[in-house]
Amino acid sequence: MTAYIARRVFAVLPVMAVVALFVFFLLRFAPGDPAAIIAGDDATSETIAAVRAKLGLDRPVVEQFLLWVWGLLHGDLGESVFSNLPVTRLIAQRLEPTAALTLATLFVSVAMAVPIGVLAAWKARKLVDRLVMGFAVLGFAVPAFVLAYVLIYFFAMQWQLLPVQGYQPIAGGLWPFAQSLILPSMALGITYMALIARVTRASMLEVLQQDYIRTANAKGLATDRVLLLHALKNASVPIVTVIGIGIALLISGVVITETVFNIPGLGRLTVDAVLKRDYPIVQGLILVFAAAKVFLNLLIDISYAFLDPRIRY
Amino acid sequence: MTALLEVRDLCTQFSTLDGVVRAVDGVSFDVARGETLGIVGESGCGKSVTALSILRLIPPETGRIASGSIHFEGNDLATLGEREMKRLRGHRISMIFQEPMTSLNPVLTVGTQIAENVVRHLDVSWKQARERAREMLDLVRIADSRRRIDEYPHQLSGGMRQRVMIAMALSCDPQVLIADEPTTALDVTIQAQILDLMLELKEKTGTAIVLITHDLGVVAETAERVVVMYAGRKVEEAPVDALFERPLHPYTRGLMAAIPRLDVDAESDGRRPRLQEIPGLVPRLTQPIVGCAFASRCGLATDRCRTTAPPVVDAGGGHTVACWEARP
Amino acid sequence: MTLRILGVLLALVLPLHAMAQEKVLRAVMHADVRVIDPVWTTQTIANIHGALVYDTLFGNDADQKPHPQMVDTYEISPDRLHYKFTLRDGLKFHDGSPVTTKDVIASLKRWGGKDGVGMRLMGYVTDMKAVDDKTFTMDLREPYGMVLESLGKSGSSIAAIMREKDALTDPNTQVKESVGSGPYIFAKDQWVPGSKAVYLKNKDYKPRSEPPSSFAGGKIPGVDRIELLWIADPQTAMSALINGEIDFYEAPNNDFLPILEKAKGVKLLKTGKIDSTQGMIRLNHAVPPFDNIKMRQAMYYLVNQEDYLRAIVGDPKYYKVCPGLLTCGGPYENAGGTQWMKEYNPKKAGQLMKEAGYKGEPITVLAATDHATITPATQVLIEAMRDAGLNVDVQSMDWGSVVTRRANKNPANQGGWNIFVTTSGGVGSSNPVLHTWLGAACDKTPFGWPCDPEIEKLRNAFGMASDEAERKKIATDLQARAMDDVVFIPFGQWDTPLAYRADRIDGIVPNTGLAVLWGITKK
Amino acid sequence: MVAITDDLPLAPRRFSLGSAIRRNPTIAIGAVLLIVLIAIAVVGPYFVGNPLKIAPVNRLRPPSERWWFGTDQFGRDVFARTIYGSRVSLIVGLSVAAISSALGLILGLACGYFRRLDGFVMRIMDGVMAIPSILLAIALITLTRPGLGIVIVAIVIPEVPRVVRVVRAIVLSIRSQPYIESAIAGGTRNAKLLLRHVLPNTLAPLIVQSTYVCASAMLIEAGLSFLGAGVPPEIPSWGNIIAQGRTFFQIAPWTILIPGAFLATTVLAVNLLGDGLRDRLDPRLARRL
Repeated sequence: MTAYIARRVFAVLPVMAVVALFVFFLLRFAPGDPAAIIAGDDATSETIAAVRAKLGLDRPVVEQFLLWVWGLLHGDLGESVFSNLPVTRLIAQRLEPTAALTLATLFVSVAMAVPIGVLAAWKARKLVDRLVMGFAVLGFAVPAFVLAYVLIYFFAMQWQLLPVQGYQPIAGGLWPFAQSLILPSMALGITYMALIARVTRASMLEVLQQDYIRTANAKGLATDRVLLLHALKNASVPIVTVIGIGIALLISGVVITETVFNIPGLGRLTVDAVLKRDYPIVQGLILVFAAAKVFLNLLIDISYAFLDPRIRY
Repeated sequence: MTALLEVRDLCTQFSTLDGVVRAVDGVSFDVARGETLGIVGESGCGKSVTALSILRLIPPETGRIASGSIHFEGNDLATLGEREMKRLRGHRISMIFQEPMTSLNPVLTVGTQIAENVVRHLDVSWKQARERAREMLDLVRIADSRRRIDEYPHQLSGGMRQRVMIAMALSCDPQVLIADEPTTALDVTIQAQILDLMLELKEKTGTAIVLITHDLGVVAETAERVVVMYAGRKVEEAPVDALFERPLHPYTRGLMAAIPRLDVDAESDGRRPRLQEIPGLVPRLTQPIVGCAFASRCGLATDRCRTTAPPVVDAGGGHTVACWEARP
Repeated sequence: MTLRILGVLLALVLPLHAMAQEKVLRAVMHADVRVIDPVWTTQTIANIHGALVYDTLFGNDADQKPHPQMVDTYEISPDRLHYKFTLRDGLKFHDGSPVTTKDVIASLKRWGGKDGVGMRLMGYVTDMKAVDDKTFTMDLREPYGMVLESLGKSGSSIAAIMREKDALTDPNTQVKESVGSGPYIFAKDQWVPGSKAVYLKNKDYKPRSEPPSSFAGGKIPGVDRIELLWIADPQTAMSALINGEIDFYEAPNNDFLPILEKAKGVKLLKTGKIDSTQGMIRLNHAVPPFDNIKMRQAMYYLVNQEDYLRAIVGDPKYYKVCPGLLTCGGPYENAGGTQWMKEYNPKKAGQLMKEAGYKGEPITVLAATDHATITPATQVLIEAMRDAGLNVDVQSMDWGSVVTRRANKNPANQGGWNIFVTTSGGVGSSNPVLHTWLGAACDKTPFGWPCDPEIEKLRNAFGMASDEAERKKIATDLQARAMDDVVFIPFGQWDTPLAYRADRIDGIVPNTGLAVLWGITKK
Repeated sequence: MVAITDDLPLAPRRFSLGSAIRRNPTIAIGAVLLIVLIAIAVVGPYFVGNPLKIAPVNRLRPPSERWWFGTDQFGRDVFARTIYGSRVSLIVGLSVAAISSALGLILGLACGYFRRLDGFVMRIMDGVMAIPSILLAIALITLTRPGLGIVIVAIVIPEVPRVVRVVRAIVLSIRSQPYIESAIAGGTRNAKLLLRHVLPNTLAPLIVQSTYVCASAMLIEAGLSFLGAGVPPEIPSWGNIIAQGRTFFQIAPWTILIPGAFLATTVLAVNLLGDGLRDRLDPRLARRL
């Protein structure tokens, strides 16, 4: 088990290295003069020169790269081109809303989607199953931002149950905090839930056809034990895998959801930085998001070892 | 001796896209206390479905017991409530399956899988159940049961897994053990060990065994009485010796001819006689079969065979057969 | 034990007690505070930030009249060449250091090196000298009538008084710290660019005793904390106001005014008589065909202001036809040159252009596709031009691209342009000197580059005029001249009221377009 | 759960459309929807008005006989815009699917076949996959000028690794099949081997995968446009219509809901088609997604 975990942890390193390289060269290999692009269309040549100097683009590529990596290893992601604040600070002060939104959505989605998927598989081809599948197929097709507006329209505007926008830090009280997350989580989580419910159902259906389920039934075990222990534990690897795959979906969704709900998180920072072409921020964000994703996927990889004894080789 | 298990006119059907499949079509037999009954037939003849029907493990989405009764300990299992059925499975009647590789849950330890059966049916603690599981592992002669009990199925060999299955099935001292092709997936040497083990345990516990197999050799070695099935119907039933000595149904005879025999002398050119195949195809079960199900493949078939189903005829000595042309 | 857990839960669920006591004004402005140096940029939002943090020597009131603010007393020599200012007692920066004339002179110099109005003033100033820590003098080359107005200006880039060490920063570089002596302290550690900027009450601030009016009078901090929140989507901001998540919304979209009017607790407020937006059609004087004055003048026959206003605003309640160049309702509104706007007649326009030598060359219009008001206005213009039989070359692009392309002076077929549409704030547009689009100083005027020495002469004269009657007369001549030259064609004026929760806040200081937040109190 | 009948030899049945639809209703529904949408995209624009025509006098009109889907804040006909938008969405979806499948196929075959290349390429693919796709796409778009082509490229790049992984896995599993091993042993040339044996086996999963890529590309395009980082705003894509209408959602919800419904329907159709094809062509894939 330890060897397995060590191997997974080591496998992360080349991935992050590739991400870092990619992020670095994205800017350097861009068509045209990156400084001119960042400075914007109406920039003067002095502004462009200033941007170039600021990003170190006037130095040899190797030197730039080494400096950049050196900074990276010291937690220095450079400075915003526009607000002149360190990128690490800008990211740090926006971490909480994004982390809260993503994790809340993750937990709620999993907690709801897995039982739904199990139920659908158990009642395969019955009404419940058809409803769940219908939801799953639709949830996969409805764009998050359209759903978000529909939710705002009803829950916030018509019924005035929940806030229209914004984020309340958890330090300001649990209820306001939760309230501010309900609608964004719903909008963000729907695709994710659809995905997990779908895979749970498919995986459970396959497992329920297995001989060992028949064995379990032949032992007269209670239905919940058959479903939740014998079947679900076997079905868990694909489910957990898709939970991992879906994290990318969540992170992409966060960018849109935060924009709609005006949540001051990393997603909105991304959009702002992109629209202003504040490249150091974009670079930093890509690294942070990729690292978050890789880390969560690592946790998932490690969880396999606990779910399926055959993987602990 | 009164029958422990009485199956009467059992009909089990499946709905498929092609129509209703009559997988078991009017089968009746008895199992006596402590007896070993063999059910033989080709794959698809309905013998496994019969077994699953007894435990009501037919997938409810597609299959159902259409008619007939299964009497066991004063209940009709064909209509018994699901709660009562659950209490009965693994306790009064248990079952082992063909594939020991896949019949054990890969993510649970064998100890858990045995113990959960005990906990479910007997009023014992998990700790006691675990101890019982270990005893059962010893009983099925798995060495080092203390270690094995915490292992996962993938750490065991095929033969050991089937032993675990048997230990699991017998852990609550059932009245009937249904074994569906218990040895088919195993090496020949292991097969013999497993069969010996089953017979030995039967002697010890007095459990009746319903042994389902396509292998007449296995039946000959283990069963006391044999039911031969074809296309969902019982075509012949007899004590094992009577059947092998004097098979009455053309199908049974065909089956026997298909067994390679070492006791027949090689022919002059040094080759043994070609195994005889039964020509033709099993009829589709989606349409009601008119007349004898075997008629289309039977060399002896007459017009009567094709129009009227043959009645079950008693040939004496517990030997019955369903054939117009059988000559007792 | 259970009780303790309950207690913890309760503390978590209820907002913290301390926070409940603090009075917080949550305001959504028209933009996000991204730059904290109001001198470095002309952005209005930076100026709103600046007005909270920094104080100014003078403050213009809601009628655009200057009143002393940081200045206690001042003297003007009879020849109007020498000014002497004495600061009030007790002025202190947020870091506790006193405000001295050294800080003031350095700040004015920096401001005068960057801001347009400041540069104009410094053009007249020959010297500024500190007499002592509280008194300084300003000497002028020749009399200039706008000295105090300039120092008290409230539009872009106020004459913010900073610490000397900040003020010595090159005006083309942003200051790093935003430390002023104004009524609110900028909490830089709580600043989240792109989301919010936080200002804390300056407890040491000594407001003047006069009643507040725009930037003049007492700046009395009304709440403990001001949060300028940034909500990019106008609808979200509107909903947040209706839902009570914010207290103050500076720039609601015109389409939402009816909804806001109906919403409970919400009030719309026009902050001043001339608080409005002016529409402008800008012709490029530098390249053919509008280098020909006859061509430009013919364009007047293509503008019926009602058409534009109906397309942009819809409800006549919120708009006003205004045929002059200076804001209608403002102090210098006049009839000079407005005869040009009397007739809408595309046929005649076409005819006049033909006479002026137009032979159907393509006329390039930069058409923004994404702007709430400019886009529909441009479309109305294009329709009218097509009616007149002109060969219209419509270049569709987003507003950002229009802003870029309009700087191009080449002929239209070489990346340049002939016409674009833009808007201007009613407050700035009410004063001929502050209204930069009214200038005609060739390359020194904004895009379109009108070139007429007579107009510039009149603007200077306006600046130097000593009394109001003279100014009014000059304004009339100036407008007539500018309309003859067609520096731009006005297409009307519409309201831009702000919206706020009348059930929660009070005391919005009457002002002139630039939001004044310090007087607001929370109920 | 029809294992019991599987081992019954069945007489071959004649193909009939009716039973095909009954067996695979998802393919049928998906295909019909998609055909209708493609028809709308191809033919529709010739029958509707000018989607760019601005008529400020008619702004924010609700759906009516004259404007079936109402008008937006510039008085543009939402019906015409939505119909044009279907073109943009389908162009993006189909071209991303085609390009990323082609690239993914080439890289996947190369990786699965030439083991030396495998490690290198797969590390890059892992890196690219670690970056969430919308993020990667907007990062790419920031560095260039907006345009439909750029949007397609920016969506293709993050999608390629997904295709590569599928293809590579299949190639690896086919490679270990005895008949390929014997072909290699028999000295069959690489190219021939790839074309003859490996390629045909990858097609079915590739087609299935490309439907998912297509659906996700359309959603990403709409998301990018919604964020203002997609196709230029003057092109009426569904994402742009929604982005421009979102300010007016409360007073003119049709500007969001109608293109949103079209987008959802298209994605639904492609997904249904994909699900159906997967069930039919490649049951093994059923467990992944």
